[in-house]
Amino acid sequence: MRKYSVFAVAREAMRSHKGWEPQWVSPEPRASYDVIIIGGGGHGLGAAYYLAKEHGITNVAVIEKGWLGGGNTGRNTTIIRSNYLYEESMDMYEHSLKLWEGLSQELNYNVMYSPRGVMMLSHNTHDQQSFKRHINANRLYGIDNEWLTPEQAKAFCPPLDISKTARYPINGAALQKRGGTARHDAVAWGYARAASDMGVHIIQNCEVTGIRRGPGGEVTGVETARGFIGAKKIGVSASGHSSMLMQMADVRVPLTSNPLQALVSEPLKPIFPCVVMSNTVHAYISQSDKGELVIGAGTDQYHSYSQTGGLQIITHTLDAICELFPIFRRVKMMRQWGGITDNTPDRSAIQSVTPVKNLFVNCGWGTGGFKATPGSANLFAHLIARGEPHRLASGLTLDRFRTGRLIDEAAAAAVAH
Amino acid sequence: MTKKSFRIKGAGRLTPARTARFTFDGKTYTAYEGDTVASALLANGVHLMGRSFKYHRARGVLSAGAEEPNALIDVARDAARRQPNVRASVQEVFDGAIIQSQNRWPTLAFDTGAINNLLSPFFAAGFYYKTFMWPKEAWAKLYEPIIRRAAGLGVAPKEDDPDHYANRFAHCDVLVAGAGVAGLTAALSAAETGAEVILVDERADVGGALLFDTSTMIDGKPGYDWAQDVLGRLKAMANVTVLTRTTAFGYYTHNFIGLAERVTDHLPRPGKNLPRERLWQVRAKKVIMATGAIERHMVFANNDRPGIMLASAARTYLNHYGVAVGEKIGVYTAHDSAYEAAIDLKHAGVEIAAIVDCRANPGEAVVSAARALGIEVLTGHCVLDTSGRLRVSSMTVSPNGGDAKRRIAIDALLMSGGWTPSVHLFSQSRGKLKFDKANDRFLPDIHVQQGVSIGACNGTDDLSALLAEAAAAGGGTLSVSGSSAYGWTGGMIGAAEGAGKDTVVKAFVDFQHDVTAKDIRLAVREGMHSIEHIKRFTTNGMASDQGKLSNMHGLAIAAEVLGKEIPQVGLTTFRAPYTPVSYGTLIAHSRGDLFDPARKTPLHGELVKEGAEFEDVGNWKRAWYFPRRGEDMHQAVNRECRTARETAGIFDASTLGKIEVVGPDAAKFLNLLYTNAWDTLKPGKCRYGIMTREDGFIYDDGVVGRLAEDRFHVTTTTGGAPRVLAHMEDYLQTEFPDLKVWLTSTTEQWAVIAVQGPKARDIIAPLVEGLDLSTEAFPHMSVAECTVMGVPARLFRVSFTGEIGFEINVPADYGASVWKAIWERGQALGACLYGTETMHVLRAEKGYLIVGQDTDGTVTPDDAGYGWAVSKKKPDFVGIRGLKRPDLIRDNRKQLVGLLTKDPTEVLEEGGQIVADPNQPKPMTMLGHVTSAYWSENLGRSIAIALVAGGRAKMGETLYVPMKDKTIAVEVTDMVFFDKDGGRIHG
Amino acid sequence: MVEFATRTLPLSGFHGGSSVASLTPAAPAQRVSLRARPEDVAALSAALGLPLPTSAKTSASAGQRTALWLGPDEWLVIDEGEGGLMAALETSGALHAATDVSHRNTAVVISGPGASKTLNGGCPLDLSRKAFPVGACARTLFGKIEVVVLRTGETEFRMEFWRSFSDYAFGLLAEAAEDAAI
Amino acid sequence: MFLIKCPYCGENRSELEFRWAGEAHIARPENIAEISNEEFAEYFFLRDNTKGVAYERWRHIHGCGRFFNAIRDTVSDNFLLTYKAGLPRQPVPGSAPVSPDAPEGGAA
Repeated sequence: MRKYSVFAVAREAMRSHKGWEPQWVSPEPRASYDVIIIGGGGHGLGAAYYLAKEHGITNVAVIEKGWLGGGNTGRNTTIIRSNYLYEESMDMYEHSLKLWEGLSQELNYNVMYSPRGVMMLSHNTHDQQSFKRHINANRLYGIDNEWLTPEQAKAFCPPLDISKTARYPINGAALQKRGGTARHDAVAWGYARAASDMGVHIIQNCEVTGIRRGPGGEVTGVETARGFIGAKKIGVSASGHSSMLMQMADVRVPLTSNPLQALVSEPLKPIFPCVVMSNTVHAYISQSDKGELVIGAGTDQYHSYSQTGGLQIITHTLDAICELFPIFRRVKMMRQWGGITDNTPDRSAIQSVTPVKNLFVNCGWGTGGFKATPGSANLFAHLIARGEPHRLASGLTLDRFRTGRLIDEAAAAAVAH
Repeated sequence: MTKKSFRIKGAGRLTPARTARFTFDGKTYTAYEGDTVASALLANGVHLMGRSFKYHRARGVLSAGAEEPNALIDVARDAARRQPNVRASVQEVFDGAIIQSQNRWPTLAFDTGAINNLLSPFFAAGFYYKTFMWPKEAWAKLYEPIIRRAAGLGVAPKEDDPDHYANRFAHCDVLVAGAGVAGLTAALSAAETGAEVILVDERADVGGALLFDTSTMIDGKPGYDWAQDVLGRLKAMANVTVLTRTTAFGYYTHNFIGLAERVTDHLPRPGKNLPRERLWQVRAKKVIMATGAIERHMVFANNDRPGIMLASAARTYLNHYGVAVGEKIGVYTAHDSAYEAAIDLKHAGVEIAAIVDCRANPGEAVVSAARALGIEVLTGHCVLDTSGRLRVSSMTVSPNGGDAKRRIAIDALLMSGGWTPSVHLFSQSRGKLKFDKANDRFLPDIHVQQGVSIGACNGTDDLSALLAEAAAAGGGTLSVSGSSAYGWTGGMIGAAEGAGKDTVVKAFVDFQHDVTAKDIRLAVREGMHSIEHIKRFTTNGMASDQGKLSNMHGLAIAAEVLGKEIPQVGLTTFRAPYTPVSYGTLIAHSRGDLFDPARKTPLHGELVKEGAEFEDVGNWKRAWYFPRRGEDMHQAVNRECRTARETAGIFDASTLGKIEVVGPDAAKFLNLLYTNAWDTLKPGKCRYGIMTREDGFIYDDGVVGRLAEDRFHVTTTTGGAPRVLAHMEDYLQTEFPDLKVWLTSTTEQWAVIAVQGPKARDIIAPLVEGLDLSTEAFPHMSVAECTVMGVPARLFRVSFTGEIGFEINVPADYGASVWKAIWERGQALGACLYGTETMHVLRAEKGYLIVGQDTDGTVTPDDAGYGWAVSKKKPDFVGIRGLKRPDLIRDNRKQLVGLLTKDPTEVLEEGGQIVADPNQPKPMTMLGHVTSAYWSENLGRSIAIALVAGGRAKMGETLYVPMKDKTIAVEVTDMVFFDKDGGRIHG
Repeated sequence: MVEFATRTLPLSGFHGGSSVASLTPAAPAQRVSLRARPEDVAALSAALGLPLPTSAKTSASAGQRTALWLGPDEWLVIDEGEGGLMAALETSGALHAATDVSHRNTAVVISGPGASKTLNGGCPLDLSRKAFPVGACARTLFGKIEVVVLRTGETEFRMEFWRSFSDYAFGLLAEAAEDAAI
Repeated sequence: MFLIKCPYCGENRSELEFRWAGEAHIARPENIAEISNEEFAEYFFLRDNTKGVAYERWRHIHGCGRFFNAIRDTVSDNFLLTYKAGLPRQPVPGSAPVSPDAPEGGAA
């Protein structure tokens, strides 16, 4: 793999960039692999990368029905944070955040991780109680998260309206300074490039249509648009489509796929220095490096695979944004789009062995999948390689729906995002 | 420089008598009424209107419509009414408009950012993924801020927008998007059948291509005149709504269309009553898409200099606005339509330097017509390059594949690569496109909603066919005839000769984002083979014009490099909105007081008079505390707490959810929905109930009073009222539909006044008729219907304070009056008013829980210490099975307990985490958290409630709450801190 | 020494509208939420003195009483006269659930040529005369609140809503009435 | 924003008036107190999440208030049929009738 650097770019600039190689190769599929990962998003590509890098398993294929990063990886609003409440969540998201911090160097690919701070607004006593519960838990767990007064919040994010006359005045905020954003496409591409370099096969435009099982019930491979491909182990990491894939192996999972919409404004000069979230009024906003205000909306209420949603979801989100930031009323929405989120009953992810031997699943990330990408990928690789979960992901198993040991971030925080 | 006008006498449709003055970058210009900013600047000889995103290249206006990528301006009426990123080709001039250019410093003509243009070899597509990684911290601290400053276009508004916006829901039989030839014909055809028709067009004027196309005749009239006639007829019909300056920006599911109507942005002094814009949310039975086509540019070296524009744009500026875009104009085309621009300009007296046509055999008619006017036509030629710093000054022309170069001086260059059907709305409707290979275009194939595409957006080029198609789409019997002077042929997509395969020149595909043909090639070389990857890697089509001009070119170049057919490479998804829409428009009325309803109780006015501070609880405004002069919150709450226990306190409890459960099976139903048993409750009595969901966790709680065998008055938490009713309805309608019981929300029927404290009975007794209030006759947990101040009331003997307490329910309109009377009596007896904060403290002193504060959706009744409320005898209730799951019955679950700080003056923080060993290393093992913590004035010390793992087995143990700056030692206790034997409540 | 309580109406002091739609708070009325099964409709109708409507989106009036179909087993019965609804229903002998909601709801009368446009400022229903003739009624939304809309005349509607939403309802109606006049 | 035909109101109304209520024909077990942990998880948590033609519940919460069932294609979001609560699983319009021994939902 040709190393990326300022010198490489300068050298190529001298010769019209004719020397760059493909970032990943797309070879003909082999007859079989040690591991097949279904789903070429950040989680799947990352898992393949860590299988190769940390577990020495390089006979791996990532099979993607469309184009790499074309699912939620390329459709989300790129918020990264780890200030969750429950230990299972803190373990996963903090592991992930630590990997984000060195990911560009690790992959030799600038994923533009930008720890500009994620600020969650508190509007009432209930929010305050909840946020302080998070802050205290985070602090004792070694995760940064601090309480800000309204004035401190305003200083951190000048466009914020902290007037007492607002419909829902702000009575404080929780700030995770290490939280921030990253460039979503780059994560998929960076992992693809690094995995490809270690021998992982990346197979796009190849829909999986079946999972084949052996006499002992164990998986033996996948039926695809390009024929049967054998596999000793299969990891499903297909977000909104996980239910369908798991059903191919007769496994039911507790998921509902909902549309989730987002939108961006036209590009503006820097005006918004951080990420701001408000669960009470349902608003999530940051500004991209290109200058667009990136705004996450809520999920549509129904289950759907259409990747579209209703205008009322968008207008409701913008109501809230403009209530918090009245100066944005004359800013214009440039583009809106939708993704398919896979939501579990407790709004926490599933990373688990399954009743089918050698079939593993990583799903249910809901609206929080992007921030988990490196951590989830890293621990999913461990699960596939070892056949049992890593300590940091041991609470995320399917079994919790039988025992009742849920990780209910939604119940504890009203909305998980 | 002399001030020179490029207005052509006799050309255009604007009236010289009506003028408007505006400034552009501080300089004052005069426009005609009806001018766009672009046409007015062009009339004044100004072409330089913007700078590009990445390289800061000088740019002029490229188009005369919504597809404009270059001439983005900042438009202001005053300091607060300013909007960035407005297209100069769309914004109409109004008198007093303050227009500024963007993305330049210090001036548009001298922009230091243009250094990026010199460094552009370094800034190839995706370069930022490959560098800026060292040292590790530098991305966020150094590189990113620099990139962010350089990026972005306009400057965000700095003040709150003082304008208002409106919303209108509408239904119609037929919505026609686009009022060109096809749209007007279809609308008239539909209207004549009596259908309700809404016709929209984004421009100020109808006509579409007829605005520039002066050679088309319809029904024997010049096209534009015909359009005006049709408009007049449509406007006269009661079943037709014509909306101009209105963009159909999104085609959503089930024929739902979003329209943005611009109401005032063209007016010099809009009336205060006018909304700036109006959002229309239209549900149409049928949508007729007559959205036309957009002319493409040619992709060749330095095709972006000011003065280079689309041929149809130049023709619009001439024929509609009466402006010549230059004095010596070149044309570079692959399509016949550009000839007509040259011919019109020539007729207007403008010199045409040459028409360069990359085709060997263009349409004969246009070529002969041009040559007949003495215009030089170079077929089989290309434009290799252009020159000129802030305005194009020459083009270099060569025969295709030849070496001979000829430099021709020009001051404007018109381009046409042919026409791209506007299938945006169709595609948003999720219709399937097909590729028309003969014409290099995507056309609507399968409409999946109730819609139809007609005219240019449907690839219908022939005028007669178009008119017939449009009339038929309208569903009427209308017959319209028309003729065009020339039939058009030609068109190309992808890189033209001058941006050939191996060149490194800047041949722009996407103007705003500075994406060149070589960037697309680089993306493919780097392994980006999907069009979505190419788009994302190069940012082609992601600028504010959303690829209206660039998408097809980008696709063609990628296909060529990949050696694939265009449909194999794919097409990027068209997303709403068609053109950007102001947030204010989408929000419409939902701002300030109308953002979210603030619910106020019937007593609100009285509470305000008494100086209450309010807090938001869900949508409700609740009285929080009642400070007296000079008191802070702490002092007020201490006084209220003390007074309530010493004398009495009066509290507005109206927000408490109330559900009337009526019917012979009412008790049976409640048995199923609550963990408690209800059939044993006698009429006239109340019981505290806990509701769990099927999973066994506490969902809500409240006091339920039985008024009669078949009538219960159920109360819920304030925030839980709507969801509890929905939860009950769900079970009643779908699981227990045979039960004879009905539910009605009565939350707002009653004003509820709680009077609590030793003197509570004395305060209310004189106001109550028909009821013996003595403890013997009306003990704790009783309910009765009676009369209070002459109105029928429901009186509850309940307490959330541990004191003797009554909750008086009177019909809401009487609430204020009864409240005043009670408060008058209360004051005389030394009582106080109290708010939610005191309510919280008093209940905590008694260890009463608040669902949602002390519980969080993971707490069972037993965890909360309410195991007694779960019936052991009932065969079924919602939650019965969930409660038996392994994790819900394991040891060491978190249980609600009391906490007392070792230092009685220390008040714990709600949300504080509890540990056994404060000195353990991080990550610490946390046992639980503080759910409630207050200063108890009545106890003279702090109190707290907490969820602690195995808490009930830890009574008396010392645990710790480590805070940021100190560690607080606490003792685990039971939850009742005050009046432990509970004698006062029966007093 | 019992003093008598007086009424304070949630919309007292509210008035407004525009040249095309006047907004007037409706007078206080007795209202009952009535629930019953189909087999009991006849007896209840007789008791009320008006035929309870059984078709969606319809209402029936007699004298100062109006019954609005809200659902297949649900009516909102409004009496603008002497009241007595609960007592009347009691005499029916039929199985039903009646709950007094006189004070829960309040109402505004929207009147004038722009009345339907005013409502459509926040209401997603098709209020054209064809789809929503005089006498038509429906529970629906107005902006962010639930309302019941009854068409009382060619250019007149009554909008019922819960009293705590008065400020919001009137505020949005006022803006929409203004916009309808443009 | 969907347009949904309420089977009780008999006409199409805006999605704004409706609340989605999960998959249809998942009956609450009659002997719920007796079922196993696995069966409880199956009943309460596990869902088909069908891509394609799905059965679901809606409630016309801001209209007539009734819960009802719908058959909707979750890829196109088109409603194929809506029908009253309590009716058994209806055949997909245009498809062969459901065989009598096909698994039935309960009252739900």
